[in-house]
Amino acid sequence: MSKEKALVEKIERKFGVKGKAERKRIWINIRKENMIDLCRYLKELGFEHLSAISVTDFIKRGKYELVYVVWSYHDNIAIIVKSEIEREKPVISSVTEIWKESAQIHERELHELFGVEFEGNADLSELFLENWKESPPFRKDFNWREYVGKKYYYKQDEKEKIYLEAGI
Amino acid sequence: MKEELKLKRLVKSIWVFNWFNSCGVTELLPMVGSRWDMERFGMILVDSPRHADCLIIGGYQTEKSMVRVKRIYEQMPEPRVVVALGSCTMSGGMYWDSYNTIKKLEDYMPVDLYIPGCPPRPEAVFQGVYEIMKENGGVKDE
Amino acid sequence: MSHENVKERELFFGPAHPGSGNFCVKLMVDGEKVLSARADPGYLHRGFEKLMEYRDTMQNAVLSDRICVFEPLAWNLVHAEAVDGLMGVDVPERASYIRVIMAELSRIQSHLIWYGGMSMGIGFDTGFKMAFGYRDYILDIFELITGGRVYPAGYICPGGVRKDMPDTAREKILDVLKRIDEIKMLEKFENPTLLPRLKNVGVLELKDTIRLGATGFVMRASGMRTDVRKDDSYEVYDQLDFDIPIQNDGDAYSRFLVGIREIEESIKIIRQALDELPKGRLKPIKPKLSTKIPEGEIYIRNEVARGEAAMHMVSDGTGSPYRCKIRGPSFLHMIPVLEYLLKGVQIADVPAIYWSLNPCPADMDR
Amino acid sequence: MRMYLLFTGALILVLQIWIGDWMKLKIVPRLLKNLIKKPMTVRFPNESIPIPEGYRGEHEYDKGKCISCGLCAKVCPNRAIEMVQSENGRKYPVIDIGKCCFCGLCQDVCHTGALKLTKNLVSPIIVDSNKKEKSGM
Repeated sequence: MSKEKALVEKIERKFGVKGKAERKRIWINIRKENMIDLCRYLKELGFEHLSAISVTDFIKRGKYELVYVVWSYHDNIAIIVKSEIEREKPVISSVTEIWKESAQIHERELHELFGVEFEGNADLSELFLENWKESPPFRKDFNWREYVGKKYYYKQDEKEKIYLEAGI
Repeated sequence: MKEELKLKRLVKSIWVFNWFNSCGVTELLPMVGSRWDMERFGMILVDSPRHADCLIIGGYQTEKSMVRVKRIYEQMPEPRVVVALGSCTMSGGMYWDSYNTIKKLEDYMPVDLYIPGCPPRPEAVFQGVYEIMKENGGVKDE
Repeated sequence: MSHENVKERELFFGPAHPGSGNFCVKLMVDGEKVLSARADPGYLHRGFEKLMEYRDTMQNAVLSDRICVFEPLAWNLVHAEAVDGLMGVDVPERASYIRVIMAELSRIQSHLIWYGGMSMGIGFDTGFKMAFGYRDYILDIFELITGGRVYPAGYICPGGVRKDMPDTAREKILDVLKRIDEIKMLEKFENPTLLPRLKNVGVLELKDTIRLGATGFVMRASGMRTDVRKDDSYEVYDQLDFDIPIQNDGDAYSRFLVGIREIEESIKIIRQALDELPKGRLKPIKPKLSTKIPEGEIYIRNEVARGEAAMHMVSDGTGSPYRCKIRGPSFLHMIPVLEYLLKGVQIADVPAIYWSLNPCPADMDR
Repeated sequence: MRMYLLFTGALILVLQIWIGDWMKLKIVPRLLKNLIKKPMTVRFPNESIPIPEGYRGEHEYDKGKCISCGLCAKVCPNRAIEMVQSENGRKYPVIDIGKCCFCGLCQDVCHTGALKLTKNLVSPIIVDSNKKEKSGM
């Protein structure tokens, strides 16, 4: 735990953010504006493996929370950087110039599934879905049960009654 | 093609096209392997739809893969058989509320044989193929 | 359009190609040389992360088998640990040992699929028949312990394992491990027809692996000694000793070599775990509809056969997770790494490189 | 005639040793061992591997023990179980094999033991050919 505490103090002193240290995990919340130079600072510290970028859709607060998980092979610790952006117009600057291709593919997936705009990402073309016209499928307000009920299930088919009762 | 010229009955053993999709892979490849060895029944893994008689749909299909399956189905010569494995092809199975998977295979293509099970065991698949060949006259009634 | 000025043609290493699973790579080809490759995934995309939001914990445990079709138990372990971590449950010692045994068995079985697929990809049919033949013995063990041949239906579930390991399983496992040890799979590949197909084909240097997001055996084949079971150890891996096989030149053959050496390591782990298995009986875990996951957030990293599998679970106190991000290793191996490796190779090498990355289209599309 | 056979046999052996190095001959002992070993193929119609206890196969339902609590219908991940009203006023579960994924959650959640998964396999279902023309292409 001592390594994690030392790292958290160093980051708190440099960026003035609150950090939480657990065994091999450090959680940091930071504002959207200086998230990029925190990521650049972490890359210099040796956190060069970008494990995952994820988006959590807090529909009640009207916010998208972006989660960057980076891992350092040197001191075997994972730092999870979280920053919030607007839900209606989700725009954030891309981290592809820090973690090259691995960040690019994660952002391309999140752009397709959540609709997040990453400025500076060269290629945000479609990935999994072919000519998909609806709203991005993984947002909380895109209710799957309604969409599936309209598109796949017929009201009059007796065997599908159990699905339609399930609130489709 | 005139009606009587179309070859209705399957007069040779089934050749399977290599479209091992989704969960079917983990149960169909052992069938090709040496433990269950489907070649004893004359079923060979064929790489082009032109030579295939049987298209095994090994589980759920997404919108994107359904387009390819239809194209493969049209390329197969006439006495063709479609075997659908698992409950995902009958009723959507475990992905009944997923936005991207096909719920009922018969809305998209004619199916000859359903084999329930998730995924079904090799014995069930062999028994199904036997019944298909009996139905299409490929098996001399012993 | 005359042939002179047509330099590039598009070739599909497509979804129905015998060498590739359900995954398509669009290759821009000039004659025999591949100029550039563009992956086109999405054939098995079921939207797993949102499916888990509609189901409660036990149904998610059954659903988490099918994230990667080739190694269900490894993903059961990822999901079970995420929920255990959030609920603050520490699993009984015996259940933890059984989880490690099942995860390592699933790793051996998944490497055998890779061995079979690699042999089918480069045309070595005896290897394919042999690998899938011997893999079936492990499926018999799964059938005995978990009740299902391929899918354990949530055998490793939050709180331990669904039902205890029967006593007859011990001899069966040891007997199957002896059989797999005997076949000496490496010697079958040491012959002049197969080695040139894999030697210095698809070379990946160490400095590119981290940039492209490669993890697990791809990094070990390029000379980096890293393994999540040792660095970020979970379950009882820190009490078992096993070493990490590495290679240095990072080509298709060394990736394949690392994979096969890992089978021998897994056999060592299983034998140790079977000896140190604590006595006692485990209560079977019954699904309860009222289980609530307390509010919180967790990030779990596990070492599966293909690389680093991770899950970021956010829960808001109800029965099902609020958001569950799944990070599959093949997502990074089959798009950035494959596109980088396929530049400038011959068409004949494409299946060899593709299969040397131990691809699983299911955990790429999720 | 025998002299001629002996001579060619020896010639082939010498050629083999001269071309292939000694390493290749190491395979001969394993070759003989494999010749004697029984093949691993399970000859399906006559032979079959025994299915162990606790295999999750087809369902077996005992109406007497059922207290129609409806837990099995709630816990099923595929919604394969439906509680159907019967003439004596109580509801009983009906399982649709086409939807079921044989996970065994219903067997574990049922504390009176009315619903169990047996060891026998589910038989394939042939679609009769006249209905086939109806389905769209």
